[in-house]
Amino acid sequence: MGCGGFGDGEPMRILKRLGLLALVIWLAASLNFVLPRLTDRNPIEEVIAQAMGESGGTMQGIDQIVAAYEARFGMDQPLWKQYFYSIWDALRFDLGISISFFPEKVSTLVLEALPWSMALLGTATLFSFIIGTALGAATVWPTAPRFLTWFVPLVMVLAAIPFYLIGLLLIVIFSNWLNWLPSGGGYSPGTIPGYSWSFAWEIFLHSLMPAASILLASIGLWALSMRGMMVTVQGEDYMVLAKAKGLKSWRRFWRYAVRNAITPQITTLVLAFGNIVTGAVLVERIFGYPGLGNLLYQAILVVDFYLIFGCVYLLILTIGISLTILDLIYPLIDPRIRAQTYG
Amino acid sequence: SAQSIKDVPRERTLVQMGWSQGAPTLKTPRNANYYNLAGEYRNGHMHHFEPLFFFNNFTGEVIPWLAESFEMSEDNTSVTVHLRDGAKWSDGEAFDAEDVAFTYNMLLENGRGTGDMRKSVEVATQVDSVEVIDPLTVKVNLAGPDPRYPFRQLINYFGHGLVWVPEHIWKDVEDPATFTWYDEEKGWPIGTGAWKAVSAAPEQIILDRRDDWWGAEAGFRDLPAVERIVSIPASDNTRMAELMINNEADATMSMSSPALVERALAQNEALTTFTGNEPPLGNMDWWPHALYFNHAIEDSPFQDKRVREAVRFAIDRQQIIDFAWDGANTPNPWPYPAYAPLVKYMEASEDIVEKHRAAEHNLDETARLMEEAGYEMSDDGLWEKEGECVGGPIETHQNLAGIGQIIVQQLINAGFCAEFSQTPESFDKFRNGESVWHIFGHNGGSVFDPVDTLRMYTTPNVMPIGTSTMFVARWSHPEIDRLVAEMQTIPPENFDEILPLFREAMDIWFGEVVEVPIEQAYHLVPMNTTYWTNWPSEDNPYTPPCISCFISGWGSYLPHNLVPAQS
Amino acid sequence: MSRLIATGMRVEFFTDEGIVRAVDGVDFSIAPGVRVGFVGESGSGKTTTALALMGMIEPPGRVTAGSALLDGTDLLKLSEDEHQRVRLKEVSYIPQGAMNSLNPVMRVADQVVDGMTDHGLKLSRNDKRDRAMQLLDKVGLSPDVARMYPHELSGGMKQRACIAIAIALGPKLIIADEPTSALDVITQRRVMETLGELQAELGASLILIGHDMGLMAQFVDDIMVMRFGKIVEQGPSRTLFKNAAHAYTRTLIESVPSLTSRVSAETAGSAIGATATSAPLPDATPGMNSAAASSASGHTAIAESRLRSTTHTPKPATLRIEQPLLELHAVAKTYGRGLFRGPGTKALLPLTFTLRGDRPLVVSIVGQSGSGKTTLGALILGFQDPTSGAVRYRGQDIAEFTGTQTKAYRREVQAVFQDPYAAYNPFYKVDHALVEPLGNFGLASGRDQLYGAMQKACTSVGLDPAQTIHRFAHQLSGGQRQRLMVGRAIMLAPRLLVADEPVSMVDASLRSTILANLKQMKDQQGVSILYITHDLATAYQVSDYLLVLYKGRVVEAGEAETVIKDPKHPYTQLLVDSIPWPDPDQAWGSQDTISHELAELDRREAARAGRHDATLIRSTIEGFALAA
Amino acid sequence: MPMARMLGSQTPVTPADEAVEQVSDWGTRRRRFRTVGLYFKRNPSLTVGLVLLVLLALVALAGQLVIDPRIVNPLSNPPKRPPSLDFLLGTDSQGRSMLGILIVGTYLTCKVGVIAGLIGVFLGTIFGFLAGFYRGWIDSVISTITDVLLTVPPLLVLVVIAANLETKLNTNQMAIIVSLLAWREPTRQIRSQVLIMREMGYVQTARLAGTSTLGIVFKELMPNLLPYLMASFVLATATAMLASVGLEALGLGPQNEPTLGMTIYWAMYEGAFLLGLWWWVLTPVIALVILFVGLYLVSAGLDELANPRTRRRGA
Ligand SMILES: Nc1ncnc2c1ncn2[C@@H]1O[C@H](COP(=O)(O)OP(=O)(O)OP(=O)(O)O)[C@@H](O)[C@H]1O
Ligand SMILES: Nc1ncnc2c1ncn2[C@@H]1O[C@H](COP(=O)(O)OP(=O)(O)OP(=O)(O)O)[C@@H](O)[C@H]1O
Ligand SMILES: [Mg+2]
Ligand SMILES: [Mg+2]
Repeated sequence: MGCGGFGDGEPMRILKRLGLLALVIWLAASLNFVLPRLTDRNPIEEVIAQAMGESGGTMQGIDQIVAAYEARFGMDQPLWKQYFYSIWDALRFDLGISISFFPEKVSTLVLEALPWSMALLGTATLFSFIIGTALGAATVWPTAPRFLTWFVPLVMVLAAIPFYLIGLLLIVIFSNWLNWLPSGGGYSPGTIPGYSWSFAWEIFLHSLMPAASILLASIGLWALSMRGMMVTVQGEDYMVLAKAKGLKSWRRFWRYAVRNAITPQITTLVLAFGNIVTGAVLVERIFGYPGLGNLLYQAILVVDFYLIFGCVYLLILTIGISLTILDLIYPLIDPRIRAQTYG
Repeated sequence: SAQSIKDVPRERTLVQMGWSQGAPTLKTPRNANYYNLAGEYRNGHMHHFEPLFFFNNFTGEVIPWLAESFEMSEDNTSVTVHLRDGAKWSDGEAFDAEDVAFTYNMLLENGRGTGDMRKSVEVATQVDSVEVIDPLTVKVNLAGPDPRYPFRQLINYFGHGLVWVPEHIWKDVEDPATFTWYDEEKGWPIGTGAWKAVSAAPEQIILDRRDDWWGAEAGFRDLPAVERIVSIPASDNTRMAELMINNEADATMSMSSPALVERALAQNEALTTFTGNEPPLGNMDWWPHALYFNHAIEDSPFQDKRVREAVRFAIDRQQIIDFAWDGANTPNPWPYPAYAPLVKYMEASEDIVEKHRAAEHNLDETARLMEEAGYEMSDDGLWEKEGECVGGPIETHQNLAGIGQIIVQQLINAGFCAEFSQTPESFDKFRNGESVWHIFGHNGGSVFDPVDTLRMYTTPNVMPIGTSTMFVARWSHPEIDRLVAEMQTIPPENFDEILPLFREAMDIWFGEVVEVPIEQAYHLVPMNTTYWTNWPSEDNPYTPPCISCFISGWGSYLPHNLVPAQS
Repeated sequence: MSRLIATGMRVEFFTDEGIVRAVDGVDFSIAPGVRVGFVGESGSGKTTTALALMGMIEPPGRVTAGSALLDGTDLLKLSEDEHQRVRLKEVSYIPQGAMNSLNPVMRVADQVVDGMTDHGLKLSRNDKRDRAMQLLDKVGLSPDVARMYPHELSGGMKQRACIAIAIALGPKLIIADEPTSALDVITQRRVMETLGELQAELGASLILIGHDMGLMAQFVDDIMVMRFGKIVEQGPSRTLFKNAAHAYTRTLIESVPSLTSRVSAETAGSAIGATATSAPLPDATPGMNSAAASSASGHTAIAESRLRSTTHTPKPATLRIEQPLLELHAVAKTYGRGLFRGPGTKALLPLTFTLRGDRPLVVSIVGQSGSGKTTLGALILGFQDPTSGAVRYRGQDIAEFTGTQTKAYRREVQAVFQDPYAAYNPFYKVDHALVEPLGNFGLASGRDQLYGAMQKACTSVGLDPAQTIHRFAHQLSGGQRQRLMVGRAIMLAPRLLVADEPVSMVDASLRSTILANLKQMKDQQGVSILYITHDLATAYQVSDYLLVLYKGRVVEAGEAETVIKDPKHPYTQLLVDSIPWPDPDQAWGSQDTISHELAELDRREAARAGRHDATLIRSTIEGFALAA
Repeated sequence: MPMARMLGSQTPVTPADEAVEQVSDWGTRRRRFRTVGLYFKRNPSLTVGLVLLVLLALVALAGQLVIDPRIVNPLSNPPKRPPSLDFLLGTDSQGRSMLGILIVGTYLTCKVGVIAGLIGVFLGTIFGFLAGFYRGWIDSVISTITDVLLTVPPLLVLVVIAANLETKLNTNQMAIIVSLLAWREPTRQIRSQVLIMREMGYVQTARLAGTSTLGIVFKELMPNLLPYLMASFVLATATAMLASVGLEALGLGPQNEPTLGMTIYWAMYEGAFLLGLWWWVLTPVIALVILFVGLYLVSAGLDELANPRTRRRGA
């Protein structure tokens, strides 16, 4: 048994957690190095065969070309060496060059797609978290408005429908019938990107439907799990005292009930934010939205080792770091969680 | 540089779609190097470049562009090309024989060496050397006699033809295979085309008309009316349809759902297609679809010709077309597209199809053949020998999933244990010979005479399993080797000379049941007449309507011909 | 003129088992500025009455009849919004489960002031802090507490925080539901003084619900005695204490233990016999046949029979018998404060003692609220790891127990927790708390055995099993929950029992029964008991040895007789001096206000600056050795 | 409520007598039935939810006995027929009967979803509880593994597995793959709550009762998280189904089985929305909606179990 939470145990605890973070990053990087290679596919050959095939070529000399490119990418090296270099490069944030987008740098590709994903999924996730959590909490709140009793099941109905279907439906309604919103894309064809209000408005308009479809479909899920926690919390004695104190309903709701029920939701939120960097392939595809999900998808389709690794590395860092922070601040989110040293 | 981009009204802008393989982004927007293997030239950058000749595959007409003419030597071992006077690169340098020779030599060197540039190996196998005769004349010495050589590398259509690079810049490029040829600061890429990129991102590439385009200056052609081309990612069928319905785009990439095209036409009256509102709502493409057997797998049940024939009888082409095309396609027992020059050959050989009953659907025949081959019908309704059924996953090309499912079901109904398979790996699997049977098209086949398709069934083009190839039957025949060798020496226009050879080869081909051709391929490309008219159509078939479908083909030819709908 | 007039109040709970009429036609009235005490049997409906006045009877319970006019407004008929405005501002409430009633994720200060903000007080940040500190100071909590979270407070500290909340807005009526059940008498006195002052200042009325007849005698003007949901007797406290009319009231007053004579178990038992809920002593061990029980005359026989009846626990092989039962070696505990929050709290300074266990003893631990009593218990039970030192059970460090050893240890060492509100799993009905250990320790199996054991457990603490075991914890009154936990401990007949304020919520008559039962268990079954309490009188009555804890340190120790009759340490002196006597005419402590005296004590302690005197060991006793 | 009021005002209450009569049935089967029965009576949403789920199960299981299973094959019907007497729910563009898909597809998809949801929540619960409760090295190990696996994109796993399978993926394999990934989030979420719950008073009571650590985890803590676990189950099922639908939509699913996901994929692929073939999309969606609403209602109906205080009405 450890030394139950010394004031001076803190730095040690943080250090240990950081150590674990390093371990997670290393293990995850290794795993994601190995996984694509388990497919036994050769992305270089695939890309080249594709390129040559499309040009009506006869694939003469393809082996030679493949070999030349393999050398370029260091794929002729023994696997352990490749592994070593991958990890070493990753440490230096040098993610190398993409095979399928050769000779584009992985980092360029990722950084180009990242803002789109962050803007779309970041806001959609945040909003669906807020709305869903509030709704879910409110459904089991005794004095909540009546309409919630049928509204939340309705939201659940939406959660049952895959969000890409909702997306398609939105397009048919708002774009094809009503012609209110553009059917997709990051901005309208021909618009020249720039730092202007009109461009920001464009982006906003274009992100409305994809965001709405994610929002509509995920609110119910957030609501559901929040609801579950709220039920438990409502039985607590502090809710009785809160009432006896004559607190306003909103304060009892937010500061007492929701505040106590929210820890697992926050965990989920952190995970969801981590997942922003994997993007939402299907939404991106349906709305022609240029995010990371699609990039990763394209990378996976041809098992572009380097691009996969680049995308996943971003994921590793976001998930690893955000979970570490989360672990460290759990005692702040809920002080009952004892700040304990591991081991 | 974003600030310096001028405003162009929508009615002078052409919004077209670039190749994106279903993705919502353009591939490699900042890579305009056609010869880079991962570079995607069809994303919009093709408008920078012009070929020596275009080709009208519908009429067989060769359209001179950067060049005025070519002639083949008597013995078919060299071609002399006469370039047009006054052609210029966008930086003002003249486009001349040196540039053509430089491009050739670069490819020859690469093709003989690492071979990691697009088409370099192909060029190196077909070309021996290049001579600059004078600034406007260049002579290409071939590796052997080949009357069709111009149609392989000098004339641009479908996947054929080369893209020229300016010697004065590329001579300093260290590694042309990885060179990206894009730099807004330096004004790269430098092409001869009438449009030039002003901005390139995965979301769109914007190309503006150069008012100093050489063609107008030299009096070759008027300046095109299209002042700006915006190339956006095509994404998938549904999205293409939506963009068209909402007037957000002027032309699509090739769509694979006739129903969706029909729907789009119904929703937006301004839309039209190559065949107007009539089926098949598109133009015929060069790769008729077929069910292939992989002949290289030695223990495959399809090594037995009777089994292959049983499969052929099991296929009901009309039903496929009824389901997948609402009837708007033509059953096709041939491995050829029905282009006028080829139709002549096929019409003259109908009797061979009859003889081999190659177009017939007859399940009784299937049963007879299977029993003959020693199979028995199991309780599950499958043909079995020693407990093994005949079939396995049919790897299907992504554009052919629609017919794929139907073919699979027909085969299942006929007693074959077929499984539908369309995964990201499918293409790779059958290219590498890892699948038993697959659904694909005759990519790289004939357009104007039968040789190119028949070449697919010659010994040099049969790749061992594990080596990637587009000729996925992996089948050859010594007689066909011989016949093709003979045909290759005959100029394509000599129909009478080629026909008997063709008939002989096809007799063997049908007799051996090499594969089961299914249907014609169509490019379904809705075009929007709100801003632009004079789109290519059946009545005015000046070029295929799909602007970005082809790896080397027409590219900028179509925009040159567009006429504004609103003045 | 009356401030509150309640007539015919009736509250019913509609349960699966039928309707429970918790309050059955209660009438009373309270004049402004008057302190009224509600006493009565545990489960008699005191809390329910209070909740009804607060408008906080939750479905499936309902106020089915009656009215309660507060200055003319009927509290029972207010809408939820109106009620919200009335609560805290007009009527404030200190819940019985105060220890479990603070929001675990908010700092104490915020919980003190948020009620004010919600009643329209606009306070700046600094105002808020100052107000909170002032209020906390009034209930004897240090300013540090303001920044702490509830789980960092001791039971009594939490209770005081709740009191601070209740007095924040100077209401017309304060309902205090056992507000001092976890407070040592000194703190209790101080808090009650504060309440009294405030009430006098505001002219507020006060309802004090409680079981402490001494406190009642000292503090309230009128007393209402409740039983079975009815008020059986009411009147001025002086009259009531002098000549009570109702038999139950008399029992209540008579059964209050005093420091004059130590009552034997037998007398207590017979005294209780007169009350309605007679509490027969349980048979020694569930599952043991009665012949063995009646023939049992010494602990050898008991031990034997226990071994017989519980064949696989405890295993003598895993725990060495020849070693002392419990040893503490310089055990100390410092609580950390988590991330970047300053130094920790020294809850317990190094403490060393040995409890041999061959001779059963009741060792009482009394002391200041927050002095580390619960912490000590938790250390012994292994729920907290000592910061330094070691706890040994039968010679082995409990931190190094293996799985089977832990189980054997659990079998032999039981506890009653200070807070009966937190002790039950809300998911289960309360029978779960009894069935679990019976099953785990193999004490009983099958419906009949289990039910029999539970029945005994209930009756040993005066509970009706039929009305208890089918309920969820929240359907029981505070005292009922507490009693059931004690009953559970008795049922399990351990070797060592750590009882943390086990009878703080139980009325006087039951209290003596239960203590007598505990004592009997000790004598008959050789159970040693660590009795943590603030009730010096009961400590005096039942304990063999007494430790006085002050600021994490044992300041004085000795036999109960010696220490209480003749306290030597100033803190002990103050403690004994502060005992409220169940006689309205006997003054409560000296004339000085308690805060003054406490301050004096603290100043003297501080003057010694960390240099502690050795424990005053007044006398020793066989079987228990305390290091000075 | 009216009924309760009547009781309250008319029945003279004699708690002791009544209780004595009932006490004898503690722990008997009759008592348990009664408790369960009353529970259902008080919580109609549980009943409604269960009815929906049973209905769906009936359609999926019994339906398979009624219909000819071949009607879900392409070519078995004329294509693109709207719902009519001949084609009850219409047909898709390949000639599959949507009625057949409702039956077979629901079965297949629920199989994947429910298997994955169950395995996911089961593993997630176990790991989450162990990590949160034991803390120490167990926590470090579980959390580290979870964190590492959280970084693996499901798509990648699928591609890897698809590449290594000899035959085409079937729904059972799909279920296992999806469930192998479905436990990661629940583990993390549940752990975070257990970190709080382990400090609860009743945990100490249970420890005193000699309840083993596993016992505490499963008997004491888990029931209190029941609504949350139920929600997690619904979530995991949803995620699993949507993931499988999503993976199918990328061509990585069991393509030869008419799951709801494949149906949606084909509908999307063919642009059923634009084409106005609403029945094609609606059929799978209705099945999903019934499943979800059913699960939701069941989870709502379990509230009182986890928190008896939420009980609102008298029996
Ligand atoms: N988990 C904790 N974290 C930090 N401090 C704590 C914690 N638990 C107790 N303390 C502090 O330790 C001290 C002793 O607490 P303990 O609960 O042992 O007191 P106690 O003697 O039982 O008091 P009471 O009679 O009021 O219950 C108090 O000052 C309290 O604030
Ligand atoms: N929610 C409930 N459901 C059913 N019965 C209840 C409920 N709450 C309280 N009771 C019962 O009502 C009676 C009165 O309880 P109450 O809490 O008012 O007692 P009390 O007088 O405060 O007792 P104590 O002194 O033990 O706190 C008790 O018998 C109790 O079991
Ligand atoms: Mg009470
Ligand atoms: Mg305490």
